[in-house]
Amino acid sequence: MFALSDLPLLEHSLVQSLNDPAAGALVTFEGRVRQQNQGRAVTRLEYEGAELLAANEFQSIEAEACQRFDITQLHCVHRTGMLEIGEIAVWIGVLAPHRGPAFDACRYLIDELKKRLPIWKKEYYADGDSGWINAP
Amino acid sequence: MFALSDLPLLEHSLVQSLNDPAAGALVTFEGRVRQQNQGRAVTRLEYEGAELLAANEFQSIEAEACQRFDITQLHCVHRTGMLEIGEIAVWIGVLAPHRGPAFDACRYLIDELKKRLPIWKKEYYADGDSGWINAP
Amino acid sequence: MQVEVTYYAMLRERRGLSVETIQTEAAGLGALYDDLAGKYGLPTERHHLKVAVNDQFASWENSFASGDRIAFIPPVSGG
Amino acid sequence: MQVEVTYYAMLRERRGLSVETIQTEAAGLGALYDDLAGKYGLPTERHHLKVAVNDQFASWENSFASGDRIAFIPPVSGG
Repeated sequence: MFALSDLPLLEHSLVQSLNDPAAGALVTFEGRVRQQNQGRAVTRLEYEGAELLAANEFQSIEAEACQRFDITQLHCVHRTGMLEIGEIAVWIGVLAPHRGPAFDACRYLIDELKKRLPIWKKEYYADGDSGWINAP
Repeated sequence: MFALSDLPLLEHSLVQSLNDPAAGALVTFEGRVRQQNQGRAVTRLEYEGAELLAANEFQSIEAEACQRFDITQLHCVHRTGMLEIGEIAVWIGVLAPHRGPAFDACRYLIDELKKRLPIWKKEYYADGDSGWINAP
Repeated sequence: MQVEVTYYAMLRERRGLSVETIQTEAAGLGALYDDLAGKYGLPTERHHLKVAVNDQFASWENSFASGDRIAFIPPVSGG
Repeated sequence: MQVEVTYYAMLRERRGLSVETIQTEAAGLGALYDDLAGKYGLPTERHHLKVAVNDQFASWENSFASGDRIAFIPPVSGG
């Protein structure tokens, strides 16, 4: 399951979406807004996402993960809008019978998500400057 | 930080122990009680731990992890006592500036913990039988 | 042909709007982008950009049909 | 010498108690365990087991001192 969210992400409600009595392992990844990036002091971030396109592309990534790794359930939410330092930008949780595939699938999901999902980050800096990351 | 706990583990209070504005990545591992193990239906589990020895040995594992991986904070709690299906047996959280070391350190910690910490699991089966896992 | 064009992130800011409906005789998605890039001062190099049609990624060589929803995708930076 | 001996998990159940204070003249940790294993029907093969002295893992070859807290450690299965 994948969603974009305009509202702050709360770990305890996210983790409650993952339940399976056959699962022995839950691995979660949480990306948080850091106070600096590449040596520049960051004051906040803005994320923009292409909702339907992102959902479609995530379905492909999810199908790949389920084919490659023995996992039972997964959940991913990415923030949009303005985020302060320390806020959760992205949350991924993977349930599996055993821990190896849970770790591998979670890492696969975040790596592919960062490469493929149509989501953009704009950083606002302490010096008043701002800019889209990776902008050509 | 390491602790044994007789009381149920709650993700949202565990995760709150990890906070660092320089950290961009949090990876958590949660081991849950599965309803079956090696083909046998499990009704509940009992964990016993040697508290001080476990704390000392975890300090060694933590020092190794901090030396090998660029991480900023970690937290681990292991349950003792009786656990029902689905309950959290062990929880590990690792904060790092970047996701690679967070994943690698979290996996290192759970792998070493399983090999080295003086903690024992007794399984209770649906057929009334029970037994210590790995008992010689 | 009439199509709906969506710009995201840096392209949206450069164009000054998110969505517009346009008339075009461009032969394909690449040609359509090149027209708009020339007109609105968007980046002229397409190899860093992607394009989607009706919420699915597409190839710059693809053609498109009247009524399609076309989106131009700058380099992504989620996560 | 007087030492405190702790048994865990399967060893605790086999021995029928967790902790006992004993008098021993055993020359080292291995010899001490072998004495107790013979007396109480504990597993005789030591290579699956570990031993700790004063909350630190130790070697079976080590000696020990009066007052030490010695723990016998069955194969672990946490996590």
